[in-house]
Amino acid sequence: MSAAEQPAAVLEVREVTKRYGHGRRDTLRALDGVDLTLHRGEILALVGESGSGKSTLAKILAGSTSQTSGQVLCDGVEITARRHSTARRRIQMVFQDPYSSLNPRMTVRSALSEVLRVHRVVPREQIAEELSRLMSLVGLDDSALDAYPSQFSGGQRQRIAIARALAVRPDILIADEPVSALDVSVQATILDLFESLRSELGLSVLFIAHNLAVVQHLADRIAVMYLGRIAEVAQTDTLFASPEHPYTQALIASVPRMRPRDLEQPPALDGEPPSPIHLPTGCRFNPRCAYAQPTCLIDEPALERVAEGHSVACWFAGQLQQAPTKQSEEFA
Amino acid sequence: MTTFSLTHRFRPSRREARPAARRLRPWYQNRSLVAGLVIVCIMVLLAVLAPVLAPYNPIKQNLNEALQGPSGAHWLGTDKLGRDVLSRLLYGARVDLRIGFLAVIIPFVVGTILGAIAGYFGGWLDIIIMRIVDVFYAFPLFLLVIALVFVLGPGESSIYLAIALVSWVSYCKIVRGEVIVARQQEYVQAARLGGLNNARVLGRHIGPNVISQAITYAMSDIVMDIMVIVTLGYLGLGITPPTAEWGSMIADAQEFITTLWWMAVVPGVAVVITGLGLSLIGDGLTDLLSPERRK
Amino acid sequence: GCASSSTKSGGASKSAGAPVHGGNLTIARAQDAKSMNNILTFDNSSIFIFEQIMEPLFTVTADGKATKPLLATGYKVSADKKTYTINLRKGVKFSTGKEMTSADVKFSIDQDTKHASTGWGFINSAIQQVQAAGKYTVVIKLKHAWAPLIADLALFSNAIVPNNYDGKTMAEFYQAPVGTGPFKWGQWKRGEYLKLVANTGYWQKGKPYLDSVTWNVVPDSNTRKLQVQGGQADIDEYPDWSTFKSLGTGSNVIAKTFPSTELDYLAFNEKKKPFQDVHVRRAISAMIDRSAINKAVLFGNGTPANSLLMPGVPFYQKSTPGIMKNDALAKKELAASSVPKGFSTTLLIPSGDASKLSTAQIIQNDLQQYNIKVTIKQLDPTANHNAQQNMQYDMGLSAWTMDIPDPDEWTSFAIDPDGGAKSAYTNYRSAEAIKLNRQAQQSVDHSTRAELYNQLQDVVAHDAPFAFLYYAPYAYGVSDKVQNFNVTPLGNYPLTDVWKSK
Amino acid sequence: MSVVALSRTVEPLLSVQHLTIGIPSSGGGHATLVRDVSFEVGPGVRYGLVGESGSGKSMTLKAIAGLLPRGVEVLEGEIHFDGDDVLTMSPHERRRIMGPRMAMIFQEPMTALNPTTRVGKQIAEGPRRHLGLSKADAQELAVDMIRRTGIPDPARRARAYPHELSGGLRQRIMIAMALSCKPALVLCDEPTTALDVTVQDQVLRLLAQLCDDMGSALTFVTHDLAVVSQTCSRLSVMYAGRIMEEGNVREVYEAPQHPYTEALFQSAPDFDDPGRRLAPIPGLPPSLTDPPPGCPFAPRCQYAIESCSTGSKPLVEVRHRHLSACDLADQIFGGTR
Amino acid sequence: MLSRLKFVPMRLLQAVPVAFGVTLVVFFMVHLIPGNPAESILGAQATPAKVAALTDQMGLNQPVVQQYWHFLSNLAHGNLGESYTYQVPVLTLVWQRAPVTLLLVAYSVVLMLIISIPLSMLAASRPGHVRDHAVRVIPLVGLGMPQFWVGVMLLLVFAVGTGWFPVGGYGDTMMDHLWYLFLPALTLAISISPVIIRSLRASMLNVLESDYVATARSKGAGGRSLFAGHVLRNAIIPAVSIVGVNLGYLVGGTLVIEKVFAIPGLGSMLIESIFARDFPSVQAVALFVAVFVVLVGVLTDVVYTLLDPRVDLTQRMNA
Ligand SMILES: Nc1ncnc2c1ncn2[C@@H]1O[C@H](COP(=O)(O)OP(=O)(O)OP(=O)(O)O)[C@@H](O)[C@H]1O
Ligand SMILES: Nc1ncnc2c1ncn2[C@@H]1O[C@H](COP(=O)(O)OP(=O)(O)OP(=O)(O)O)[C@@H](O)[C@H]1O
Ligand SMILES: [Mg+2]
Ligand SMILES: [Mg+2]
Repeated sequence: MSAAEQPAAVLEVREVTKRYGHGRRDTLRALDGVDLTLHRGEILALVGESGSGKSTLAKILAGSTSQTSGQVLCDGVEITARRHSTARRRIQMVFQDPYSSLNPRMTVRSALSEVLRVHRVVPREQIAEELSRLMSLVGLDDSALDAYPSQFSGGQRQRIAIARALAVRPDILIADEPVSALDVSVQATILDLFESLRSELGLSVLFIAHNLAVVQHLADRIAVMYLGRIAEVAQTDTLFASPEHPYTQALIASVPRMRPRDLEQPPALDGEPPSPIHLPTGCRFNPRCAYAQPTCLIDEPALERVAEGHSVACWFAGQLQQAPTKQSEEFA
Repeated sequence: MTTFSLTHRFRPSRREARPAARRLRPWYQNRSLVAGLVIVCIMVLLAVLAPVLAPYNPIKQNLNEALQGPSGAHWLGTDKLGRDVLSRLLYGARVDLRIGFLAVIIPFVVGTILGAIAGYFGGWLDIIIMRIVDVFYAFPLFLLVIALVFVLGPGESSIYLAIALVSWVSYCKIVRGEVIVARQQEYVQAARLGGLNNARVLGRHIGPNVISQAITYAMSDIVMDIMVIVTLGYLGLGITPPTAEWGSMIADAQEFITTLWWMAVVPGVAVVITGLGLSLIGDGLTDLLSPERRK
Repeated sequence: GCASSSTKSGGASKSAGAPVHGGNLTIARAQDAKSMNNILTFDNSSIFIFEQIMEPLFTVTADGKATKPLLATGYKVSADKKTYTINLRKGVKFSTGKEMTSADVKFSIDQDTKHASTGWGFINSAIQQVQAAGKYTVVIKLKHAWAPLIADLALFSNAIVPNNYDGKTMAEFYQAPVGTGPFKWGQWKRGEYLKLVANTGYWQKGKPYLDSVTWNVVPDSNTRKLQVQGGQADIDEYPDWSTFKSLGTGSNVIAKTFPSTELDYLAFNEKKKPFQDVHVRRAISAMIDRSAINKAVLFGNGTPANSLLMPGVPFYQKSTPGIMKNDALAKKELAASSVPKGFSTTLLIPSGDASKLSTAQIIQNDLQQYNIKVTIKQLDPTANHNAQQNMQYDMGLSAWTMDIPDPDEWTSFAIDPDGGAKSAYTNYRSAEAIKLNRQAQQSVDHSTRAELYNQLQDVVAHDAPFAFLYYAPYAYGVSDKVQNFNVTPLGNYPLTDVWKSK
Repeated sequence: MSVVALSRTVEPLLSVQHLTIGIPSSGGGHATLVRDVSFEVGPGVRYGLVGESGSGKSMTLKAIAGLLPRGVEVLEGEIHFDGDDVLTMSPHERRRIMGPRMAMIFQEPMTALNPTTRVGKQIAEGPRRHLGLSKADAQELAVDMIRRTGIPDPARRARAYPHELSGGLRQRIMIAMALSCKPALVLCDEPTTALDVTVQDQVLRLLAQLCDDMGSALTFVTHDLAVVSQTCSRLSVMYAGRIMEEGNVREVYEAPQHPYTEALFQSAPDFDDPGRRLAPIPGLPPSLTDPPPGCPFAPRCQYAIESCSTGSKPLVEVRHRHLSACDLADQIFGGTR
Repeated sequence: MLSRLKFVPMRLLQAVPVAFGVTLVVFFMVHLIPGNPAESILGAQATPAKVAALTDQMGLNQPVVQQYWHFLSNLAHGNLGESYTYQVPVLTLVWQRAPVTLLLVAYSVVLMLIISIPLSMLAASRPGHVRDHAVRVIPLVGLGMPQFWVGVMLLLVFAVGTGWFPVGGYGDTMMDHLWYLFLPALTLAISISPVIIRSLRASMLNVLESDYVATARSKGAGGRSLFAGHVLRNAIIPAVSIVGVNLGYLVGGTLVIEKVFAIPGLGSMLIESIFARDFPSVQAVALFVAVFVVLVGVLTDVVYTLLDPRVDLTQRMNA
């Protein structure tokens, strides 16, 4: 791909690790060398099992916690958790639970105008106008401004949370499972909203989810995380059409479908991720991997490019048959 | 085997939407709160109107009518010095309610601020503040208050000071715990990520949501403070006589417990009713201010 | 004769019959003893106990007004009144079995005199020398004629202990003191109880009747009362006046009063304005309704006080013109004073004393009628004491009881500003009173002394350095099983003759 | 899928008739959480209840199990299990069937297990009580049940406390516990919502397999259309406390007979049809205290006509064994009746 | 199991700065008292010369820091000074009296549980019912009644009235102690049980509404087996910390209770020595009580850990 076609990176994550815990033996490696790039104007989805470090990464990007090592670059400039308010404005976050992400004691108006005033986004006299603009942006009525969060449904709350994030006119939106708490009928409206924000405002979105069906509908690219590392990154179609990492394959196979499936069949993947405190040696997926080979038990594979815009962290990327060769014995 | 519970967090389940419960009931439908407010308001009203309502001067002695039982002239009888018990009770409400409320204000403010700081910023500040709290916590309230009043000499101002010095720690502990919980709330994180400064986050976003516990506690604290005054009276360290005050009335009656036992009961009942009212308000506030914590 | 009066008629007259041996007497008291050291200890709760162990040469008669021999058999006074020859009782043994001799007596009195600065030794200040003249004879030489000597020797601080403390140090000795008394050391659990057991070798044959005596510490007066009523204790040492009467009703307890030497008074600090003004003092004295206090505080058990001396003290003069409530006098004196329009002042009392608190409130009320605004100031007993000693008060409530059967102990304390106590911390200074008191000290003749003390009482009554409030009797709640329990006007209660009926 | 073919002559295991659940309130205006719900579950059948949050699925299930929360009551209707009316049973009789005849699996395996008791003991509790096993035998059975859920080293796991296990393992323990007395009916309330997809897949397969092994029927509540399609043979779609549509899973998915069901499918992303545009359902569910007359979905329904907002809308059979509460089902979906 | 208690040494270590602070408070408590301690000690016999001598002997004219250092080093040698009142080492007195107070407090905790658990169960089993309100409101009366009044009333009824219990005192044998301490322990228990009942009721309600109780019900458990097997233990766990937190209150209550019931414990010793200005005794008792409360804090954590397999206190240490 030529330089001209190369989409610009707004956010780059380089070798970021995050450790939790105090003792030497008890450190929990929530992130263990993550590389990821978010391009301008794209929706990048981050999927992975619970505890794989998605939220941790989101928090680091948003600056609510700092990484143990590694770099985060915004437009090529390194940013840290202690960032200037202009830098802080550029990256905004939307949380999973619309019920706890709004202050129950503040009306929508006071919550939004507070942010506008603090950041002097618009002159004081234009605040009212700006509020209406924000409300229409997220598809809410102006009359909602004077209500308290408790008067809204989950989907509406999530819109308000998004409006608050948009109030400071960010370039990048980090959305940590913004639809997981919503009913399907509502979920669709929020997905629509993200879609239009991207196309109308040119926002870059890091969209964290665990539901592959949702991600498939929305994302341009998908990154699959496993136990604190990126297992595979690819364009959405590529990923679903030809998943290279055994974990990605299992994940896709596990998605419940609208058509019947033979439940007598053994599940696509056995066991559950091991504790991030006691990581296995070698490839961290090897205890559950149907294709695990001796190499996999010794060395950890790096995230390698297998095709244009498609990287996989597996020793045998591109060589795997669809049928498992080894039944895993290890469990949990 | 020893996996940590933290490593197995779960995706929060979809919150059960409860339209029925989600709507806040207006405060006047909260039975505890209303009952408590009515009781306390009546008490306050009686205290305020004491000069109008009291049939006698509360410190006027009439030794010829000492130690009388209830009668038409003295509805609640007279004390050792022939003073009218009803009048003393009414005037006593002024003193006790005043001390109760005033003695709570300073510890409330100080404890809340320190607790909020400790809980919000954590780290060394937290450790230092909490160790100080631990030190004070190690001494029973009565012990410290008695010792302090002893040191400062009896009297109303000593009582304020002693209580203030000692009881801020409870508020500090309560508020710190609440702030630590609130700090994890997503709306607080959102406010911080929104670039608001710490003072604003604490004051606007955390404060209003954590204060209810402290207010609830303050209600029972007032009762505690009145009991402290009563006990100080028993030990002879209470309010300066002849001021009418429930604590000294109970302490005075102490001599007669084995003979005229009801003498202690009359002011005791006043304390109980006030305590009941305040506790009911506390219960009500708990319900009202933190619907999610409904018991 | 028995001087006790009883609120329960018939209680005291319940036929005692012949004394019975045995049993333990339990006395419930408010405070624990502090120390058994008879020469350094000032508090009654200790004194009442070690008096049962260590006996002096003389003792007080039952009416408290005279002395009688105890370990001595008699004495002779030289013509110049400066040499006393005392004969000791023979065959008196310490509870260790050793016989008491003049060496023990000399040691004991010298030991007391030696500790004048920290203990009771000041009482021996007239003594020049004690000589062990023979095994059973002691000669005491005085510096000058000193009338109260025998009374002084009757004080517990001059009680006889073994020579040289039987080889122990003073501190060791008083851990378990030894004396010739009816009881000997048992056990002391500080803060809980102190127990003495009968001295089987006591020189008064057949006594004591009791096997043992236990003093239990019961700080709460209601609890003490309930204990005697419930039979858990035999004697309530300090019943409240408020419930005193009810103590004896419907139970097997007799509420007993004994004539005392207690005087409760209001002291004026003459270092503070306006109390230097005799008119102010007299005016205030005339404002106080003593019978109201007697009624409200003592429930009628006391008598309004009219003199510096108490009825239980020798030379008390019943006709002393002590000021009583007198509206006209009060107005007249106040008008004549430096503050005719009234003033504001404070009244100091020890905290935790319900009687003093009530008294103070009545005084406050009485004075208010004359536009004297009194603020009651409560200090804990020790601080109260210190404030008085340092003269940091305006008016204060105090009381006194005698330790020896001679008025001198009190008069010297109360009116002699150079006696170390600044006239009972009032700074009262009257040349006339001082002179009268000195003369009375040194005169041995009974009627001369009587005359001098009469004059003294008149002078003090006029000058009103104190407003005399009331004479209060001693109150005890005593189980009707306890026989022969008597309290002397000095407050002590020898248990030698006490016995318990079954 | 032989169960689908069961003939209707077979006596149903569970029969819910006109069930209405509400919160009685003295001041009037009480909320009705579930309204006139009727359905039957035959022996061995896997029956699904789907619907959005708050539609009354859990309440229906809790009413069957007799575990309604305080203040919530069955206002009308009957629930027959094994021919007995469970609503009129004494608490004692009720306890006799809970466990050996009917069992329940909850949504949150974390909170549904007693945190202070070892899981083996918790599994053994039912068998001890109902099968009269000795402590040792019950423990052995518990270990055996754990083994059957595919957990390795079951004896060791039996001694674990719930917090020492991962979510998937906990949910397996729940399944072991529910099935330990071989119940005829297992009630499940969103048993996999809290789990990751890979683990959800494992658990669903296990559940189905064990139920088949033991011949237990399943009543399965979920909000996930895909999950129900994989687990159940028959389902009801609930909305605002009512059943909108009932039918065999295949038929409902292929040809929904109610506008709500159709809208639900259109708003849900289908993994096998990524290109389809998602269509959200506009508006909000109706208030439970003050429900609109007529069809509760009418205010949000694209097909709604005036008559939709009046009268009661009973479930009627629009196709063979396929019921819909929509008056217009024939016109809209061209039913064959 | 034991491995879960490995936090105890660390926890004790954490108590060190607290203990240090406690000594500071105890030391300065005495130095706050107006006037010269020496003067207070000498009392009636105070002359300026004697005061000066004693001041010197007590080191009261040294800089405060040095005095504090002295105090600490004496403390390290187990030397807390001599009681001014009794002239014996205060430590002897404290050791004599501490067991009495500890027994009283322990006894009242037991009685408190005996009172509170059934009542809170009664209330929690039917929330909103009359008996729930009754259980919640009636104990409040106890909260408003001063302890000395409750104590004397109990004496009047159960000691004097019926003769079942002695009127105050402590007795000699253990059986005696239990008999003598019953009423005082009951008084203490009554005074604190409103607080405990409320908390216990709340935690029982929480437990009763929890999913695992629903699970147990779905296994056919009910009635007593449900309570004993699932509710009680889980409800007791928060109660443990409530008791721990309120222990200071109980110990404080002994000040009054011991006076009323003539019990030779630390509470009465403290009151006595405060009024007698017996500073070494005041310091010793305050120190002992504070250290006791701190240790009970640790003990509460231990019990908590033993009861609740979930807690891992090594994780909560910094809290
Ligand atoms: N504050 C923290 N302290 C200690 N460990 C933490 C903390 N926050 C997260 N962890 C651990 O870090 C790991 C990654 O957590 P993270 O929340 O990033 O996962 P996630 O992928 O977002 O999971 P989920 O899908 O459940 O939201 C988990 O094992 C978690 O237990
Ligand atoms: N304890 C309760 N008290 C009162 N109302 C309740 C209670 N629990 C649930 N509700 C209400 O009952 C209605 C039905 O709830 P139910 O739990 O059955 O819904 P659901 O379909 O299971 O939803 P979800 O998918 O969120 O679990 C909801 O509107 C809810 O607000
Ligand atoms: Mg997350
Ligand atoms: Mg549900």
